[in-house]
Amino acid sequence: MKFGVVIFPGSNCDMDSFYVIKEVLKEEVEYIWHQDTDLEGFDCIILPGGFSYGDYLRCGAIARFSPVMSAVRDFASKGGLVIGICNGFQILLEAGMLPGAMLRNTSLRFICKFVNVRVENDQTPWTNHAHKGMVLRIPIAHNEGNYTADEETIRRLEGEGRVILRYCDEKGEVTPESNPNGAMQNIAGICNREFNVFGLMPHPERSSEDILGSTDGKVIWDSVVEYLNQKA
Amino acid sequence: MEENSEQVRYAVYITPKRGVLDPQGQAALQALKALGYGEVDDVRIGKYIILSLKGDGAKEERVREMCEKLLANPIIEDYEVSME
Amino acid sequence: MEENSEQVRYAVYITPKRGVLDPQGQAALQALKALGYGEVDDVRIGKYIILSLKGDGAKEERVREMCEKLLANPIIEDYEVSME
Amino acid sequence: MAELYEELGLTSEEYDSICEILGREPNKVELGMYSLMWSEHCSYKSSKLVLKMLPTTMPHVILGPGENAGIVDIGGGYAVAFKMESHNHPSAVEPYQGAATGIGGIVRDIFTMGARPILCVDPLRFGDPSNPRTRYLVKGVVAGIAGYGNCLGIPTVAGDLYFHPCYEENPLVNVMCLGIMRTSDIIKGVATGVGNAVILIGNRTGRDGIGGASVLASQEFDERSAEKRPSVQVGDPFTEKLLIEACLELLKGGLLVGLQDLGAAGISCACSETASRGHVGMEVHVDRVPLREEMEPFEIMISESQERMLAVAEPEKVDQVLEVCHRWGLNAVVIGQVIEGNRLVGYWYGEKVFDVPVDSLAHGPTYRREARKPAYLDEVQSFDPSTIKHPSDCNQLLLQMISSPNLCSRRYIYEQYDHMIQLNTVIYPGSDAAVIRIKGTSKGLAVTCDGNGRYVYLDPYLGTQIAVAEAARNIIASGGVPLAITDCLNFGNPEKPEIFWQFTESVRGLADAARALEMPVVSGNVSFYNETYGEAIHPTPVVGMVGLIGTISNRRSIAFPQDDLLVVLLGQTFSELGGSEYLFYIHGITAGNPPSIDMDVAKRIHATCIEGIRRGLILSAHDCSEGGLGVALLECCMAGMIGAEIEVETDLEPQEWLFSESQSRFVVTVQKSKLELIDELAKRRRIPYSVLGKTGGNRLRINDWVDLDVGEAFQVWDQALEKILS
Ligand SMILES: Nc1ncnc2c1ncn2[C@@H]1O[C@H](COP(=O)(O)OP(=O)(O)O)[C@@H](O)[C@H]1O
Ligand SMILES: [Mg+2]
Repeated sequence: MKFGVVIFPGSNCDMDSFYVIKEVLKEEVEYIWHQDTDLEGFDCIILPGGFSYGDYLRCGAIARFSPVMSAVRDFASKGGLVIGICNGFQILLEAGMLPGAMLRNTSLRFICKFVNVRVENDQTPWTNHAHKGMVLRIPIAHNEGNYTADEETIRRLEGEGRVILRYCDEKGEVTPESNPNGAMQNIAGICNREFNVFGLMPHPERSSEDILGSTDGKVIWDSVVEYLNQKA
Repeated sequence: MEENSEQVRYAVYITPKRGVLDPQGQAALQALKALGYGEVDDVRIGKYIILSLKGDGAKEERVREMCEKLLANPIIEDYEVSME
Repeated sequence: MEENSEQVRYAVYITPKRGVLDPQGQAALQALKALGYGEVDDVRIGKYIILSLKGDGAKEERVREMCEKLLANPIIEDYEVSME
Repeated sequence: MAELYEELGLTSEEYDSICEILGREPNKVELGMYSLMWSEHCSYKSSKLVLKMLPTTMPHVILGPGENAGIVDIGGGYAVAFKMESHNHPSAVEPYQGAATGIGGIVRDIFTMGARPILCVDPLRFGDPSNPRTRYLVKGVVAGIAGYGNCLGIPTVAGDLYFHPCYEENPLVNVMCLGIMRTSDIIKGVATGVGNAVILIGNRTGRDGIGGASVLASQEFDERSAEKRPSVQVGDPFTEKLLIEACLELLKGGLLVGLQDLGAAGISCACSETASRGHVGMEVHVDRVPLREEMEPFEIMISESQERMLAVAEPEKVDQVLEVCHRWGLNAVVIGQVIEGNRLVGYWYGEKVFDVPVDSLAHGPTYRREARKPAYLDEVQSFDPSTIKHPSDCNQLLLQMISSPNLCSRRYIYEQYDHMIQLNTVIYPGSDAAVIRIKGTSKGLAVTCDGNGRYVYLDPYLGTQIAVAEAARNIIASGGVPLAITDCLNFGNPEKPEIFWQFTESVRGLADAARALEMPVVSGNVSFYNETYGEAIHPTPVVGMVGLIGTISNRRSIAFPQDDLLVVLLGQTFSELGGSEYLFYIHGITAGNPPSIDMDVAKRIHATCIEGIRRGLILSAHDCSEGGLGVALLECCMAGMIGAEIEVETDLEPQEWLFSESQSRFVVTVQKSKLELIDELAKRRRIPYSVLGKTGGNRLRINDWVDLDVGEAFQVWDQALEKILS
């Protein structure tokens, strides 16, 4: 099983994702340069957090044109697993691989803190180790995580069980107070229709070791590993 | 950088789509009201992009293309183009 | 929000001052070139703000004031105001 | 030229000495270069002699002051490089960009040594927060630090924040960065090897921050002077991020001989300093510098455009260097070469435009300034805090204290900083020192900064000693052993004897305290002329300190960890309200003598706490400082949401016991069964200690003075800053 972590100019959680796959999961992992187009042999591609191209025009707007992204699209269309974390999620949105868009946090401030998210669907490659309703304590760190989409899209996402994570309070209640950025329906993470492309604002790589205060993010990695093992 | 006679300039105006939340605009509205500008009813904040293009000929089509592809996000933004 | 007959709209155009680094514009320029728009010589990115004001009467002075005080940062930005 | 030097800030003696060095009058380019390089900021001409007092060498110091950053060995083949800098004036003009470019500058100082930056720290000082301009400055500065640091992916893990009216017009924005490297990877900012190429990497050069020297332009371009205006520096963190990765890759590949960041005085400074360190000359082709706009040679040489680096490489490696830079999307151009001799020579399309001795630029003049004890001192020190009338409701007082702008939670700030990225932060901001693990080892680092300007104003020598001691306590309470210091010395105009006296006394305090606690000062920065309309800020030395945690599981937080532990005070509380937050916030007074400190006692108490933690006897620890014991106890409760029952006997007034800021105290928790061992430890080291009570419940009770619900207090403390700033 091999993971790939894409490096866009300005990515800055690339090393963190790499570290967790290699040192915590003890799985094989390689970096993929944004100009590379050969994804042969990879099972799961991680689009890491950061500020690709400085996020200067719009988050993810420029990165989506990187040569690697057309390869990632092909990879996904053949059923490969793709996870976009934070900036990676924003890139997936800009690339149209997931629906919707990100607006600035309603506070207009960058927010870095632990939040609670509720698992809404445990029948995906990303959550098979979790159970529906489970509350995960995972950090966020972003300026623009205020998810928005038109009504029709939201209806579809909800109807098809594609909202995977939702901001909630400690008890799992989805409340306005527990929504850190204004995202519609408290959405923290969504999938494509086939469930092999996953975008989320929280950083599972930041909560995969005890010493960092939470291992709740590891549920997501464990799910991926389980899924890939089953498939193999 | 250098300006020459053959340069044309286009202005692109990008605005948040109607119905899409504009957190920045809302914040500015509140701040203006707090500063005593009670007459302000609404604020929308978008982008103003100035493109300098080489050569001549009709460019507007190309600029629209740039907007569609890169400069604006059609899900949340509208745009207009005008020659300067 | 609701538009009424007495509402006036002003557009504010904010641009990075001449000579001031515009990293956003530079990034967009590079991206456009990479996308094949070699004709683009320069990109400057600023803000486009639409203000809706209540009531009538000459408002432009007030809008300029808002720019000075809040909307623009006169140290690194220039601005222009026009009635829509 | 002669009439210009004054406008450029040079004295007539300095101008004469330039003429003497050159054997002729300088031309416009040379004059511009000297005026910048001989400025206080670049030359340290007023501070050099005084700074000699500081202890800078110890066995673990790999590199002391003089380079871009100090480097300290932390064992196991690793070293850390760190330094603190000021960006006060740019931040006063444009808070967001000023603070952002401050981060950019200090980060370059670190990776230029070959270290990967792993954390930033941001000590901040502002005026009265009831002033709207102060709030605007705070928000802008914090957003700027966030905007730049977050984009780089370097966690800002610690800092501090004080408000006092003396900083109204002149806020202090100091920034510190720390990087880690293998000891074998250290590289210096030095040019050697005649024939080696000098390469400029990064952003194009514009008219950024040319400042005072723009008079050189306006002399000739009056009608166009508006266009020639210097620009405020705008940060470009994206380019800086690429620079970090590209430079570290170049260094790892062994492609460089030397590397130097560009900061103040731009290319002039980078070229003359690297050449001077390498005892060589350098030739610069100014016309090859990539520009953002049309500029003259003197402007190019002194421009402070951000996100640029100067690299020196052997000719056969130049292509590889350029290839790496281009792959990272960076400009990289050979602008010159190392030459024999000792001159820095510049050409503009083949024509010689400057020719000066390298060392004369790199090492400006040195002054022995006059120092005189300021008259205000006797008056403020004669104030007797025992004459004030205390409000009687201590419960209310404590609540008021924790909502003071200087004591309330800093969450509003550090939540805007990505303080978790890189997966190393294991004690978050909000405790004493931040703690960073070192992956691949069992070690960690503790980092903090301190500097109470009020204390230093009231007694520069003592106040600065306290800053060092407090920083050390923060490190120790977090489980670390203090390793080394960096500092940023923020003062007024050094040409005023009173200011210079403050400066000298303060440095003496820093030196003595560092010696007493056996720590070297390995890097730092002096920021003078922090004055507005002739009014100086409080003298404000800020101490940044790094400590080593041998075993990361020995890290400690301030939070009471569980019920039924004994709350023990190491050290002793005296009637010392002089200079306290209580006097300032409740009574509006900045006067009295700051708390006394006996460095010998301090050392023994520090050693006790270190040993107590190492042996696992001390389960949580909190340094007791501003706000006193009352505030410290409540902070321990709020951090863990666990209350405490405190019963004490004392001759002090309750308000004195609660708010006195006596030094060398730690609030620690221990298991009842371990008290005997603590007692033994304390006796062995002859230190005073007392059992204050025990943890438990959800209220903090102190005698019949205080009875607060911890959760309610938390709300007040946690929300205060956001309320104050909105
Ligand atoms: N400007 C800031 N940026 C980041 N963290 C800060 C800032 N100011 C304070 N903090 C953090 O808040 C906590 C309390 O700060 P402070 O009261 O100065 O601590 P102490 O009194 O123990 O030195 C520390 O963890 C500190 O690092
Ligand atoms: Mg402190």
